[in-house]
Amino acid sequence: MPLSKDQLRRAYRQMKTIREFEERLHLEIATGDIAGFTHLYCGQEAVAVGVCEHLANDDFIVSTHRGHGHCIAKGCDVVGMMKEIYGRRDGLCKGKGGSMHIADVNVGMLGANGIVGAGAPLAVGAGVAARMDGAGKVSIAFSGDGACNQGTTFEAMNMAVVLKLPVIFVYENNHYSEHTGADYAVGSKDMTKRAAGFGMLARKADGCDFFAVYDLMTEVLQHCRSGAGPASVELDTERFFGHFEGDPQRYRGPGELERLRETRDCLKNFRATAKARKLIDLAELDAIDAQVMQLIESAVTQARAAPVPQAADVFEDVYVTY
Amino acid sequence: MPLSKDQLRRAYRQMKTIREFEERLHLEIATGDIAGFTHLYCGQEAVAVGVCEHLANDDFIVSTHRGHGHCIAKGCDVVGMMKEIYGRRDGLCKGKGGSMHIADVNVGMLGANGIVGAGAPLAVGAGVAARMDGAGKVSIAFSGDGACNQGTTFEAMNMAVVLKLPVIFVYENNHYSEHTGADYAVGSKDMTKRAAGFGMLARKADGCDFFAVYDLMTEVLQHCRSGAGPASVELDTERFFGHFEGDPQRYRGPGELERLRETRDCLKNFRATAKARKLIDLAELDAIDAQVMQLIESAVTQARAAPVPQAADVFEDVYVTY
Amino acid sequence: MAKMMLREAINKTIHDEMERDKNIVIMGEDIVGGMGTAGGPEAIGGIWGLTGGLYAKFGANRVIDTPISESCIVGAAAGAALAGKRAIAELMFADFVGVCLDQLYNQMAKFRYMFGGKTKCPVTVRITYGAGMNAAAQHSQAVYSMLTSIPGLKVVMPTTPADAKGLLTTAIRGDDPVMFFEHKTLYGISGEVPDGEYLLPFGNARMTREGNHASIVTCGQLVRAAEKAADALAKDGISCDVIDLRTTSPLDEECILDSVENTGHLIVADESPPRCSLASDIAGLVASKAFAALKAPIEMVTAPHTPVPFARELEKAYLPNAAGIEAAVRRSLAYRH
Amino acid sequence: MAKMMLREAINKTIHDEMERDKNIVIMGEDIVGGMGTAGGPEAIGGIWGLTGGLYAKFGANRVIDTPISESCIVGAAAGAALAGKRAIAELMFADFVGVCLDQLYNQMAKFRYMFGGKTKCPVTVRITYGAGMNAAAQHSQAVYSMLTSIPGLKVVMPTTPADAKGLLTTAIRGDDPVMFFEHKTLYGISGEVPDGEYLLPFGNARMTREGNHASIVTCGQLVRAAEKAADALAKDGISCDVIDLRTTSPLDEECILDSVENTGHLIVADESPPRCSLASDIAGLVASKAFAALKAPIEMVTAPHTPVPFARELEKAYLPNAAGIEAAVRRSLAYRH
Ligand SMILES: Cc1ncc(C[n+]2csc(CCOP(=O)(O)OP(=O)(O)O)c2C)c(N)n1
Ligand SMILES: Cc1ncc(C[n+]2csc(CCOP(=O)(O)OP(=O)(O)O)c2C)c(N)n1
Ligand SMILES: [Mg+2]
Ligand SMILES: [Mg+2]
Repeated sequence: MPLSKDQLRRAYRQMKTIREFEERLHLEIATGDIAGFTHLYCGQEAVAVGVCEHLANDDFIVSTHRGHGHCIAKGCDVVGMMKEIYGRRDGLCKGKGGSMHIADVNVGMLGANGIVGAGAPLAVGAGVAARMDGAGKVSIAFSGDGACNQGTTFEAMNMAVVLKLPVIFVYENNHYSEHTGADYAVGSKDMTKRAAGFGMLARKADGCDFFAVYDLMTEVLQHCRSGAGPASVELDTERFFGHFEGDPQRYRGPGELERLRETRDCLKNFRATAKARKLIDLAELDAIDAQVMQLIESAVTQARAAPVPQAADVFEDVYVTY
Repeated sequence: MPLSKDQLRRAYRQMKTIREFEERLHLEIATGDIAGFTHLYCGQEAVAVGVCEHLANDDFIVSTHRGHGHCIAKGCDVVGMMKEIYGRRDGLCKGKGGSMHIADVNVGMLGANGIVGAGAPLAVGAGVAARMDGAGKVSIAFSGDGACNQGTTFEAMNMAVVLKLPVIFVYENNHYSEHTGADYAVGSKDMTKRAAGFGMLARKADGCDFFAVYDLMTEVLQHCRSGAGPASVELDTERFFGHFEGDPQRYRGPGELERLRETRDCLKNFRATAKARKLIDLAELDAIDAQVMQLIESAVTQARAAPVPQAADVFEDVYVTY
Repeated sequence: MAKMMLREAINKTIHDEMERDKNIVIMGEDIVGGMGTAGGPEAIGGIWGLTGGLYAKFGANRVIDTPISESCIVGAAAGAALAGKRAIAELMFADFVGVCLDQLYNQMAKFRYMFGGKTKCPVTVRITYGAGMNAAAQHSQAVYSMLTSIPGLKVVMPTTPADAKGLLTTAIRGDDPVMFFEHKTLYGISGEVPDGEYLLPFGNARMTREGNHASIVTCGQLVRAAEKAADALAKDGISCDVIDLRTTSPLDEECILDSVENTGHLIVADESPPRCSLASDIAGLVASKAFAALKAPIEMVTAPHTPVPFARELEKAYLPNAAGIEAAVRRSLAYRH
Repeated sequence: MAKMMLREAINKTIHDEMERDKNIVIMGEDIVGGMGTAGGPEAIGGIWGLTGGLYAKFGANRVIDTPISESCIVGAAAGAALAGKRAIAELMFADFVGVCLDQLYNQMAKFRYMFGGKTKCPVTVRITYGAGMNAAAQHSQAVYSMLTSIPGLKVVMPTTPADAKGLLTTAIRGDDPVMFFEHKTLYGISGEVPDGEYLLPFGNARMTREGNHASIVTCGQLVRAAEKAADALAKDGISCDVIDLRTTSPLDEECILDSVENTGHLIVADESPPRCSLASDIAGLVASKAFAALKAPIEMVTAPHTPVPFARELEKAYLPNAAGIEAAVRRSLAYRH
């Protein structure tokens, strides 16, 4: 079933929002006003959006240290996120979590996570919950190519198969874990074949092509929502910035980043496909661009102006009851 | 290359020693004189011996909670082991370790282990050491069908492949982890295919047939010793007793144990093959049996008579230097 | 009231709570037992016999037998809780926290805080712990001190069947992650258990003996040793408070401090090795908040700074016991500045 | 003597030791960096810049860049050590002990004991720890108290470049497993480092200030805060001992007890949350072994019982600091029974 115009607009807007959120953060971080470690999602937008556009509010996702894109795609408030990253008191997590710990269970976003590989078991649990709730709910574990070598990720794959849970392991292969190449750290050099070895449906697609991701997910979600058990999806994607802000990126080849920006940009690709297949008028996309720029500008302005936390806040929110 | 008579005698003696060590322990434990948890290896002898008969003293093995067979096969002193299990002061580990923690680094036996799945990473490390030493040394990780679902085991497989280490993962599929069937807990129902997914040589054989194990290991060891990287070997085997001594074994089918003893006994199989292929005179094996019975009798007698540890021993052996 | 074993009280409480709240899910290794075998499900019902009957009653969606994957068990419990359920996870031996600490310590313990107080994580992790069965270094550890040190986790240690019911009910119905420590040598002890609803609040210690000469603060299996010591001392006219902490986090500071204010002598008995232990924790509390009342050096009766040894004679020497507690009380009372 | 940063002292010590002993192997994530990339090996040399140059000099058999698999990193280090090597393993952040605790706690810490004293396990686990960089709850924890509680592990925390060299050399050459904690905010501090062979024994604290009025016992990043507090107090004629423990296991009990015997006032400053912390450990030690000397309640200056928060203002409020230590000293001295 082809996407409606509304769906196309929405998907594009989501990708563009992630893109500009991150491009702007890159600049904001350079000013020194944002504390801590930040990992930008820029370049991988088609993955988060191509997956999450299929999801209902009460489907679950579990994210990673590179979580902004997943948060936005699943419906977290962009202004609240910006405030959180700025460490503000009315940020999405009251300034307690920061970039690596954004969550909003009300939209089914169960948390970014600073521990590589910790998400997959959590997603298995959300899959247990999804099955208890019935109605074809699913749980998605986003993981990197590096995370997929962590024992917890393997355990989670096996357990999801054993319990036949509605869990999809989405592997974003951006070819690097920090400064290390995926072909080095993934011994088999093929994480999809490895996932298939666990006994589940395992597929891959071009993660820089929104339509490829979206179409593959249609199929895979059907499988999972119908109760046929878990699946693994590997998406070939690219990160346009360093591992974290401040990374000198000496592991890149000459001209690599320019080439990626040129040939592997999911937003450019979206526009090219939209044009070629006459899916939507490009002027409409331009209008969305303008709206998004405004949203991000406003988010930054609000975040900068927002009040900082107070020392006494440190002691709150450890337990529900003492 | 067919086994020499000496090799056959040795292999048979080793298997028989394990068998009688365990059959006797089963009786000794029933007297209440042995403390703690004991997991008997009886039924799986062809695995330990079929693997270890290939190994030199300075090759390494890492074992499990069900470790007596591996210990004996790798050359640990049988009397010292019996004393250890009896908790005696001059036991192999001074009575501090007991059944689950027998080790002797001088014979390349790096320890039984009470933590399921902890052995595989240790074996990777021994593989690192083996490669530093050169000369085709190898490291073997014995694991159960249950242990192979633990994250650490998967990590170890991946790391061994990445580093191309001389490590062999020997999976003893005795079809149960405690009270749970392997076909339930191994999601893919095929641990060999799963191991192959990690990008290594992965083979299987009948673990109740010493000759099948031995021949397969000839080939796999050649691969590893030559520097071609790790391998996985799955051996289909049976345990003749409960998971631990005291297990009511309600998970077994009617007549299962009798059938296994009848059709899947590696010692019976050895004799049958020896006879069919005219490899060795059965009377020679009978003579070995008698020697083994004597050895075990003597081990028990010595263990029973041996001095118990003293309270002050508790404080020794924590650090090398304080 | 009905007399039952601690093991039975736990089993029954889980049954009652799962009956009451369809949102509860339980998971762990061999908690059903027999999955994928000729014997079929329920061949065992937990190796400690605590989960029998659950699978038959509540089915495979809510009673989940898992592979040997503790990180994933604990993580799945936490994930289910984030996703709106109440989860009970079982670790067969407390020693296995080593295998899954991240999910306990960086995940479930921290979610609420990291996420700005907007999530809850109602998970009860049931853990069998402690020495006394010659299970050696990797199956005998106390572990609770380590877990007590982690902000965001509550730590509970019942010592009677009634307390097991009351504290487990509170744990399951609460909205925070709870480590529920069950001493393997206490499963078989019997006692009266209240019928019907019975919840015990956390942070309320139980005074099992009252006295005026010394305060013995302890928990878990050592409560009985402390009582034995107190009873022996009573014969010499020495009367002691014996405080069973019940929960080490939250801690009933008031009960401890009041007792020491009255007696001036503190003896802490703790099955952990000494360093950064619960014993030192309580010693530090009293030395900073009831200093003026103290009449003698604080006595800490702990396991030694060694792993747990295997042999009967060694484990016996390793474990703190009634004689050690009694001697510590006498030392404290004999102290002259 | 040469002036260098703590980071450089560690890098150089590893180089020197690996040069000296061909039996040493080092492993960790991105310790080479650039493996399998266009940039090629040594594109980074450790994200903290501590392992640069090792791969080029000692090659792939001894300098091992690993996948993200902490259990296997620590386990492989322990396995290599059992197999006759000396291993150095790196955990990028101390918080990741949660992922690999079993290998630290049930494996390398216990081998010697469980195996009856017949094996050694020479592993140095280098760990970057602590708050101060707004790295939030999962990348800022102190962790050392938890590791100090484990029998079989030695715990080392250098605070100067010279100590880093002396303690790391001792760790690598020793035959026991050592947790070597490097505070992320101390990597950039400079100081003179002795040339040539330089080993510091474990269990010998460093007295960085001497005084008669109070004893401040601390370690890691808080040593500087304690010195600052002591210097401020000195202006009011209050003189303090400042004790940098250097190693928390083994602990220099004598140094602590002697100091308190002299001053009668103990202030412990510890970056951990309070429960079962190093602060409580030392409080317990003194309350039991130097009780008679104590003139005031023991003051424990610790982080609060919360995870580490992200925002600048919050982390600042979370971390113990000089002002808090100074106030504690004044409180202690002002105490009147
Ligand atoms: C358990 C753990 N180990 C190591 C790290 C440090 N670390 C953070 S991100 C990262 C690389 C992750 O790579 P990948 O999974 O491919 O995700 P990407 O960064 O490419 O999005 C590492 C090693 C961590 N945060 N947690
Ligand atoms: C980390 C951990 N989890 C659980 C256990 C409890 N346990 C001991 S043996 C065992 C089953 C192991 O099964 P398998 O690997 O097939 O070995 P087998 O017992 O069949 O030899 C379990 C669950 C343990 N010792 N360690
Ligand atoms: Mg990546
Ligand atoms: Mg098995």
